[in-house]
Amino acid sequence: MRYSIKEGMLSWLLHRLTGIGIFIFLIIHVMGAIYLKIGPEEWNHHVELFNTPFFRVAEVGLMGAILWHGLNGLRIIIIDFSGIRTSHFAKFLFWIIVFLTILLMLPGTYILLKPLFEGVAG
Amino acid sequence: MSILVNLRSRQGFIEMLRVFRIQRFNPEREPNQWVDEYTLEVNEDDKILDILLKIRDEVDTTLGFRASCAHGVCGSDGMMIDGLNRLACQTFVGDVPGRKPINIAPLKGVPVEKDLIVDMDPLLDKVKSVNPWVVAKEHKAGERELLMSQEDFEKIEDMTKCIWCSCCTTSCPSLWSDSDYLGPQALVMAARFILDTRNEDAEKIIEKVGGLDGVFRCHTIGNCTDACPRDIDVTGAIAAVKKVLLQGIDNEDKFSNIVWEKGDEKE
Amino acid sequence: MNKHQYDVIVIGAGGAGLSAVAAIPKGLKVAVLSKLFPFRSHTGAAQGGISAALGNLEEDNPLWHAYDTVKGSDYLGDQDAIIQMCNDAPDAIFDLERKGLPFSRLGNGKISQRPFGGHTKNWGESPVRRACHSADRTGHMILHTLYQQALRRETNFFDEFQVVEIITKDNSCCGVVAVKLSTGERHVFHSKSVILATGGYGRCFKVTSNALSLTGDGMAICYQKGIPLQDMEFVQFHPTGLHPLGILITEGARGEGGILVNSRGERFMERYAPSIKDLAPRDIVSRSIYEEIKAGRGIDAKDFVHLDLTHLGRKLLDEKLPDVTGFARTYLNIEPADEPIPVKPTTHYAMGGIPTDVDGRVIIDPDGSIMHGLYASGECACVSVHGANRLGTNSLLDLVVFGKRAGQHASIYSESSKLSELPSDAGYDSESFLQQVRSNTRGPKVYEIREKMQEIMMDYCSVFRNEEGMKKCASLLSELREDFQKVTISDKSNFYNYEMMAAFELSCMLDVSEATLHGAMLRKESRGAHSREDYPDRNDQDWLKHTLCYQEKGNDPTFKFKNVNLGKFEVKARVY
Amino acid sequence: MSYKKVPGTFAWWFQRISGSFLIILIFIHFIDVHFIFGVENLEYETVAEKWNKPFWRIMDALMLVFGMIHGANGIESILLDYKKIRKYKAYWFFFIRAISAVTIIIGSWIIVTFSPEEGSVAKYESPVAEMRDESGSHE
Repeated sequence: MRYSIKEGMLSWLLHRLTGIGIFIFLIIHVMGAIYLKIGPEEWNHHVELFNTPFFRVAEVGLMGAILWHGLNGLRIIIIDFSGIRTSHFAKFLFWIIVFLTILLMLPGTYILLKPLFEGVAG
Repeated sequence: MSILVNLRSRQGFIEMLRVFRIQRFNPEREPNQWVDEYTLEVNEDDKILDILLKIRDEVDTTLGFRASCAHGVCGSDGMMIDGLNRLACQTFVGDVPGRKPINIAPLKGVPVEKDLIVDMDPLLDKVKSVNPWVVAKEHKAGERELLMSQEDFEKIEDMTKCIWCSCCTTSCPSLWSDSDYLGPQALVMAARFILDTRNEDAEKIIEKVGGLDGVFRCHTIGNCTDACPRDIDVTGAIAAVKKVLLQGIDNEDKFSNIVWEKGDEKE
Repeated sequence: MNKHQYDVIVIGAGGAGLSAVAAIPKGLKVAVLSKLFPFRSHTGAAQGGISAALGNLEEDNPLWHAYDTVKGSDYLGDQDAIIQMCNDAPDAIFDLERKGLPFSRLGNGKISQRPFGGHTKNWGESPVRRACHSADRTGHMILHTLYQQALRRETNFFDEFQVVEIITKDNSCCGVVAVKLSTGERHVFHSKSVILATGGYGRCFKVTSNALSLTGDGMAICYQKGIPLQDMEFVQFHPTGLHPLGILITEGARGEGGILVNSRGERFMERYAPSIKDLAPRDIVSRSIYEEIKAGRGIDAKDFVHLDLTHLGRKLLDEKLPDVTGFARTYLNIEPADEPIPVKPTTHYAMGGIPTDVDGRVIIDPDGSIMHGLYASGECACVSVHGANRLGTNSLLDLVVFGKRAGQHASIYSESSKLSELPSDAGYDSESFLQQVRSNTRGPKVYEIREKMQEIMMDYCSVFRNEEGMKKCASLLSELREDFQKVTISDKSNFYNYEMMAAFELSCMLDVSEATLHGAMLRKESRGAHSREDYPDRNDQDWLKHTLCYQEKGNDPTFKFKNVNLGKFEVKARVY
Repeated sequence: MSYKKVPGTFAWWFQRISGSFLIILIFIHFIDVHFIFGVENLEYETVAEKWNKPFWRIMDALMLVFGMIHGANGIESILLDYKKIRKYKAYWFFFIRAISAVTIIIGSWIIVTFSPEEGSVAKYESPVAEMRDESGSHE
């Protein structure tokens, strides 16, 4: 029989998964920067990748992961240092950051995907 | 394996039929765990513990679970009911909404001995390992109490409520993945004795709660606080220990360790 | 059979047992046996406080405390023991405080105190604030503090061992036989002295504030070995048990200002105890509640009244009575700050038990002969500080003070004596009992007998008793005892066999119920918690004496009488 | 009196500090990539222009160092939660730390030693860069 997943455990699971994902992305990202040392043409070829539709959509995911990880990190810091009774406060913060993540995702997604639609329109 | 019985609960009018799915384990009978189903006529406000007692009395006398005070102050009957750790004597049929079966399983993360009985020794060893006691000067005749302010009492009051039911420790995902972790219960005890202004051995406790199995394995998940039947702010207590590790203890108390002699009763 | 050797064995790890452990020097080998885990013991359910004349808030005096206790006991308490207890009380509190007990504090850093039932100043003038408390979970704190200190001194704990027999030889006790619950193995603990601290027997009654485990085991195993039980007819009913579950609502709720009201909204205690009203001793309040119910003034004409805390305000309730308000919320879905709590009397405490002297030594006859090496303390013992009725908070004081004294004396005794040889038939009685239960094939189940017994004890032997009802009860009880000979269990294994344990506990409950019932039939007067409808008055001439109840196998028990130790305080009528 | 010596305290504290910094740094990074420069113009000369100012080099270097240490620290704390992995803790930790060390070294080597040849910038001069230069000069 499984333990039911409530707010706290869900945020912790997401925090771990997004953390691992961001870490791997960061490594790949830095390794990609080696093209800068190889030469201008190679670099420019590399950054064209960032403009592909697939990468644009993937970047929405990355942004979501970073937003969640960052905001949840802030939540943990607040829980650790505020000294406020945690039980309801932690859940309240959880829903706050769910709201904030969605709120910030909306303009972010628009910015990220705008060129795609422009491309389709154009 | 599934047993279906119809039983009338002991109290009052009958409102509905509910199915209780109880996870069983008996190494003498079968090497693996299995689930038994019991159908009972119950009320919304029947305690889960009463239902378990009823089943043990009248249907299957081999059903194993611990119980003592039956009103939430002894902490014997911690178990996983409907996916959450709680005390069976504080959980009611109505707490599991709808008509779905009520799942009852032993606490997770510790070895199961029989049915709902778990091995308490690893849990107790964890608590014992943090020196959960006050070390103050022995009381001599003629001396009165050590003074302590109401604020200092309130700082530890929440944690002193702990009844050692282990619902918190066994709800912690960090413990499920690694049984060596000290766990919330031990850390609450550590917090209670570190923050107690009368304790002269607080630093010994501080040395014990750091490290690989210690307080930093807490990831602020909060399952423990949800599970605590005594409404202790478990995660908050652990955060307090972390803060002590970072900043040191601040026991600059106006009363700390003043012994009040019988002679100076007049103020 | 596994054998262990120790200097001192403590049976029961509640407040009394652990106080005894704390008093035993480290050099002695100590084992603590408990059928639960020590921190599950029922001391943890005590709520209101532990009284001591500290005088932190107003003038107080240990002698006033002693006077209140004597008066509360309806003059049946032994006055030397009471004065001893009340004089030791302040030091016991300070000692507990040094051990780490977190008492609630006053603004000046001293221990906070609150008024409690029957505690008065100036020889009964007005209520006094005497009960030291830690919110409303004082017992919990005492239990845990003592357990923590026992861990600190590295005591050997044997958790989940059910003691089934004490081993006696030539008027001395040389050990116990216990069954390990998880394996069913029998262990013999051989020792120089044994301290019994096994608690009460509230589970003999249907409505009780006591834990499932309080089945009078310690009393019964002594009773079966020819040791008498003293004053068993006195069973305290706590006036404010949550209706209908019987869960305790502390007297501290009334100490903080709560009042009892009937269906007309009257504060009826003004009529029964004009001077201290709701803070009258428990027997008086319990009887008053029943009088109100009999007169048809129970709420909705049913069998309960209301405890009104609404005028105290939410803040005070959350601060001073967090647990009991929590119980009301959890179990009845009632918010005590907004509506009154339904309460009715619930079986709470056994004043009687194994007779002991002030050092905890078990006495076996009216002359005060002693069973060497056997000690008892706590609720299972009867030093007779509670007499016919215990005052609130005195039980915690009893177990701390006399637990400590028993521990001290037992260690002195153990240091000066040698291990005596075990008799060859050690453990024979319990062995044959368990074998018989296991071999029965057709007969009633354990719970059937237990439920019947709880019902008849509640119906005929609770707050009000009369000859007719008790005679009926006695014949029903002896029928149940006969049925019990044929009791069958379906779980024959040795592995966590709770059914076997329940059968053993039932045998103990039947024994102590018998002693209680026959004691109540014998005592033809009303005194303290024992009130006879057919003998409504106290009779000091014939009955100012303790009863000692001896078991006769297959027959009704026989009784001997022991004198009450009077002295300092004169026997007077008991009015509040 | 401080107990920073208790093992784990520093890692825990650093995780919170670096995390807070990273939130700010990554926010700025998002702004500069998407608003100041634009993802579609991340050509060689844009980078060259950006890294002309030491401010951006320091920013990126900080993000790299904090990000990798924060990440490695986080992964280590995840690994520590699993008893089976902890048996081979030394190898795992070496592996994780080696990866982050290599990444940090490569990254900072790129950031520190990056010096675009004048010619290559001129060769790849794009209209967009010009536009930005003009808008810059308007201020």
